[in-house]
Amino acid sequence: MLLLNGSGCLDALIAPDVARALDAFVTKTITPLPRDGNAPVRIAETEHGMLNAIGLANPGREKFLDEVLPHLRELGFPLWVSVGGFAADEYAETCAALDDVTIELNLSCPNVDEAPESAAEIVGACRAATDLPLYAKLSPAAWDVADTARAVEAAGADGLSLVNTIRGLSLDERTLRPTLERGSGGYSGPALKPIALAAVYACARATTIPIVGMGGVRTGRDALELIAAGASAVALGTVLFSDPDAPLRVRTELDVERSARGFDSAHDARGIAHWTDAGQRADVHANVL
Amino acid sequence: MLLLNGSGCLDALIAPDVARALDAFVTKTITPLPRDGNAPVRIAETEHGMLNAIGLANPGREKFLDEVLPHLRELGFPLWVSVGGFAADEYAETCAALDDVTIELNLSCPNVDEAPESAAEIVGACRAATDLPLYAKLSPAAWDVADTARAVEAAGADGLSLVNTIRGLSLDERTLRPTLERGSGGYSGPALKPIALAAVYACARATTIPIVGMGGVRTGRDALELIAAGASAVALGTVLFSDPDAPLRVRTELDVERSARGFDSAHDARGIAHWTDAGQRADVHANVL
Amino acid sequence: MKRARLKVLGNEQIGPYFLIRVGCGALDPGCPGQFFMLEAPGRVLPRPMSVCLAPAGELAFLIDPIGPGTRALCALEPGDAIHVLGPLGHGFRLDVERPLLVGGGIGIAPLPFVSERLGAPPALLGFRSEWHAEAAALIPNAEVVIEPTYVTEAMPAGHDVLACGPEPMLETVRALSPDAQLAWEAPMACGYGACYGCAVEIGGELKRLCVEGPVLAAA
Amino acid sequence: MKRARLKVLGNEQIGPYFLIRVGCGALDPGCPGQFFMLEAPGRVLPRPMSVCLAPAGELAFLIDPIGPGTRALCALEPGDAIHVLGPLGHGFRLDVERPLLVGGGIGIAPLPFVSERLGAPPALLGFRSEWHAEAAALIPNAEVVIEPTYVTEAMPAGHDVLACGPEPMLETVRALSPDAQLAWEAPMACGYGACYGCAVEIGGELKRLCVEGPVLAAA
Ligand SMILES: Cc1cc2nc3c(=O)[nH]c(=O)nc-3n(C[C@H](O)[C@H](O)[C@H](O)COP(=O)(O)OP(=O)(O)OC[C@H]3O[C@@H](n4cnc5c(N)ncnc54)[C@H](O)[C@@H]3O)c2cc1C
Ligand SMILES: Cc1cc2nc3c(=O)[nH]c(=O)nc-3n(C[C@H](O)[C@H](O)[C@H](O)COP(=O)(O)OP(=O)(O)OC[C@H]3O[C@@H](n4cnc5c(N)ncnc54)[C@H](O)[C@@H]3O)c2cc1C
Ligand SMILES: Cc1cc2nc3c(=O)[nH]c(=O)nc-3n(C[C@H](O)[C@H](O)[C@H](O)COP(=O)(O)O)c2cc1C
Ligand SMILES: Cc1cc2nc3c(=O)[nH]c(=O)nc-3n(C[C@H](O)[C@H](O)[C@H](O)COP(=O)(O)O)c2cc1C
Ligand code: FES
Ligand code: FES
Repeated sequence: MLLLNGSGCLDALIAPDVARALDAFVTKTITPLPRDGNAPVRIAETEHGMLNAIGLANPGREKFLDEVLPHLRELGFPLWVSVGGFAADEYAETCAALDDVTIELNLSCPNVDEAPESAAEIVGACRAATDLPLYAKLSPAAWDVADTARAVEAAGADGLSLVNTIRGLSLDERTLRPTLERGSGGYSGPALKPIALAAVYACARATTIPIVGMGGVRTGRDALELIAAGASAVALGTVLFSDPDAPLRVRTELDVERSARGFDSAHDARGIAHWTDAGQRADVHANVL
Repeated sequence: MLLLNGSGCLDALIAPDVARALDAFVTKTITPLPRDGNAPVRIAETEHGMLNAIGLANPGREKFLDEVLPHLRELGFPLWVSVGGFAADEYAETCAALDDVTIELNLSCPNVDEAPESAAEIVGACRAATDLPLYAKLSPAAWDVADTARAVEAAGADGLSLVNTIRGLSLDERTLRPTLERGSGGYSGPALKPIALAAVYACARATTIPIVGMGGVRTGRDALELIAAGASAVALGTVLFSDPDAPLRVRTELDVERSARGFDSAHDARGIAHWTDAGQRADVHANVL
Repeated sequence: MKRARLKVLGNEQIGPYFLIRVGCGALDPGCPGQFFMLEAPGRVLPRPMSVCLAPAGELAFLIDPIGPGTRALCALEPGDAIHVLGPLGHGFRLDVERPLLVGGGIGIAPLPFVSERLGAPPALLGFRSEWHAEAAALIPNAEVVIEPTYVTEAMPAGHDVLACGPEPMLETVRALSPDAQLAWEAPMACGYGACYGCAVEIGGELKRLCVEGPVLAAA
Repeated sequence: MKRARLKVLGNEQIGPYFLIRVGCGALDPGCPGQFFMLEAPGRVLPRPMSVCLAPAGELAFLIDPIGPGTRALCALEPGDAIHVLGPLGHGFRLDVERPLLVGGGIGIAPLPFVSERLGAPPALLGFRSEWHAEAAALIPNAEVVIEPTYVTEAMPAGHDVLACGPEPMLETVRALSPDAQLAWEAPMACGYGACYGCAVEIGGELKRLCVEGPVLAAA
């Protein structure tokens, strides 16, 4: 069972020990041009989660390829590169420039103004541009995320990353004006867990490709729930901010949880939320990651 | 400042005293035919909210009009009727049969399988069928809820109800199978508040019609936040389950909060989250309810 | 139906269960078989609990800590306070001639109050273990059976049965004694008819257990 | 950077602030101006706090209860335990010739530790009221000014300034003393470079304050 970080929730160059405790490191989303991101304040805590409006701050494709990626490679662990853009060809160009990594297409950042082109169209363009494994990262802000999942599978995605943040807003307790300079931001953390579980559960029924589950995972039990819903891998996001030791802790807790429930490996628990009373698997057929 | 209940969160015939403490009572969504709703288990608690998959249990249009509505009228308070359906003409027929109520079109129930027709189309059909005030109740599960808000305003909606629940799932702690018989359900309660605030904030900028804000309100402070974001009225949902005295309590707390902040009425605080540094209102122009 | 913030007076462990006593303030204790919604500290929703005992000025609940809500309740200490709503629902009819109380496991919770009101009629209680059976001490005149024996195997005929327990037990009681009164359970968010979450099939239709029950006629 | 669960040893109110002492366990106390991320019980994110004092085996933080996180921290009692991560960021350079410590309000928090390491150099501290100024007792050799007088009006020239305080104060210090060392604040989710939340403009670019700072050269 692979444990990853959520894109944008860890910098392996600054905290290599945290990244090393994961099975692969996922970069912050890289766009064609460098971006400073949104003006501060860019983060805020809510009662049961947090908001961010980082706005895809990143060095841009060229600098990433020339300066960042070589340093990441030196660290020696498997890499996932999160690719962003504002049109299908922008995504595809970045994909074409990559090699020896897994690609996660960020089709779902709530912190930029431009509406995303059709997810399937972007995946199709990227599929034509690379043979690398392609994961489509989807937003839960859709009437039926399983529809999008089916469409990106048909367009050639090798896997799904579920879910990105959903739009939220908080107000300053004194001024009642938005805490974030941008107004709204992406809502993540504990409050997101039921939404993430619903997305993973629905997409595991709708597609046959593996799923990286994320959203509000704090404990091994949370990770096991995403696995039960159909995830083949789990990513840690917000929890890394409060606990950089979470990778090891969650892995240990997951082992305890799954063995207490009689599973020889976390993998054996994959999709059990879909089992029927007869103990057979229902229509889940996600492949192994 | 009007205080309502969220549709489906109160039965005025069973608990008239609770309904009387509100400024108007909103019925559970009425569909053309009677519905038993989904099989139990239909509710579950999560860490920071709850899930429901009631599935629009209701007596159906005829029985509602003949047997329920007359009893509701006897109670003597203003009524909002929540109207549901599975096609624009179904909504429109119910609207045409109503009189002397405000209509809330439920365009956003996550607990039925049928995908909703275009929200604007339904609003348009209902607008042609009635002169009664028409509120469009929208889901936050959209890439940009403000787009839908603009469309329903153009189609003739007199107001917006924001937000309905968003799809979520929880697993039984022992079996790791979905707690709800239906699998996923609508996620409401405290966790929903930042999502509701973001929707109200965005729609207050995008439209000129009044907004009923709801989602995770527990206290007068929560209500004030929705008002600051642009709501002209606030509805209580999940909080009514744990506290049937919430209407009076929230109203009292709201009065204390707003006067401590120097507002002569809650109404004066409407939209202040949109004020610029210069203290002027930005582009919010929602009318008074 | 009233809601008040009540002080916890005591919390005593009985076998695996906890008997929580609260001062009942302005709340009416209701009738045996009725229930209250108890605030479970730190949880979003309250939890339904049958009145177990109602000595003057007090309400007592017998609680099995099986999940997050009941665990939070069982962790209450004297001096804590929780919001309590009730009494709710319809309890047992007490105009019966030859009452027999039948309870299984935590399902015995409403029976001490029934027993008191009916003048200690005979009771038949089933438990999973001797440890669980310690709770039988709350009910006078009780015969206790322990698994693998089930109460329904030891149930004498010719009585007006008032029963509460797990669903399979109630189903068997219903089959054996068609005019029994049975106290059912369902997940409840509100307890007062607002959420439609507690729907159960009653007479072929889904109805709200908190409004129609929790005590229903078997037939 | 290490994370450990540390016991609260003491919590003493000083004016409106609270001095929280924890046993520092395996954590290195770091250098003056560095900070730790403190778990705020019941909150989702930890809160950044400067080391105020670091006697052997202990870490002490001076905290102003201005919001939910700091209120939760100020409510800690001896015997409680919280997770603490650090030391983090870059602190003050201590290789200065004529140090002057300048602090405003809760911005004095890192200065007791600086003062200790520099052998009690002169300090100039500004507060909103006499009550707030009680915290000046933590720093030897300090001159105190109270509003409406500002520290920046009383600041002598010719010193190596090490300053911490509200943003307007730091901006004025920067203007008066171009080679001052200034300790800035920004909302932080992680404190160790993971979230990009703490971006501030440094040399015309948005950079992470938790990585480049919190202490930055004025010019
Ligand atoms: C009218 C009424 C009266 C009641 N009176 C009492 C009472 O007097 N005393 C009392 O202890 N309980 C009583 N109950 C049951 C009690 O309300 C529930 O046990 C409680 O709501 C569970 O909440 P939880 O958060 O602890 O567990 P949940 O999270 O709701 O459930 C936790 C786990 O327990 C399992 N579970 C659910 N119900 C049961 C069960 N009954 N037995 C074993 N496992 C279960 C679930 O599968 C789940 O995995 C009553 C219920 C009703 C409807
Ligand atoms: C590197 C670093 C070191 C720090 N060291 C200390 C320290 O030693 N002691 C200490 O008390 N604090 C220190 N702070 C500040 C402290 O981290 C924040 O005050 C805290 O995170 C606020 O959390 P909260 O949940 O209490 O309030 P929040 O919810 O974050 O803010 C509550 C309210 O306070 C307002 N607010 C925000 N910041 C301030 C402020 N500084 N003053 C007044 N109002 C404000 C906001 O507008 C908001 O309305 C430091 C910050 C940084 C970045
Ligand atoms: C501060 C922050 C920055 C993020 N940046 C990105 C990003 O650049 N690209 C992306 O695909 N997701 C980004 N995310 C989303 C996370 O990868 C993850 O999908 C989301 O936070 C849900 O998981 P969590 O609840 O565990 O945090 C970001 C999240 C946070 C909190
Ligand atoms: C049990 C339950 C039933 C609901 N039924 C309906 C319904 O019939 N029609 C509708 O428009 N919304 C329905 N809702 C949504 C609420 O009206 C409200 O929009 C939502 O719960 C968010 O508010 P809250 O967080 O305060 O509960 C229901 C919500 C709950 C919890
Ligand atoms: S518990 Fe809410 S209607 Fe019965
Ligand atoms: S606080 Fe997270 S990067 Fe600085």
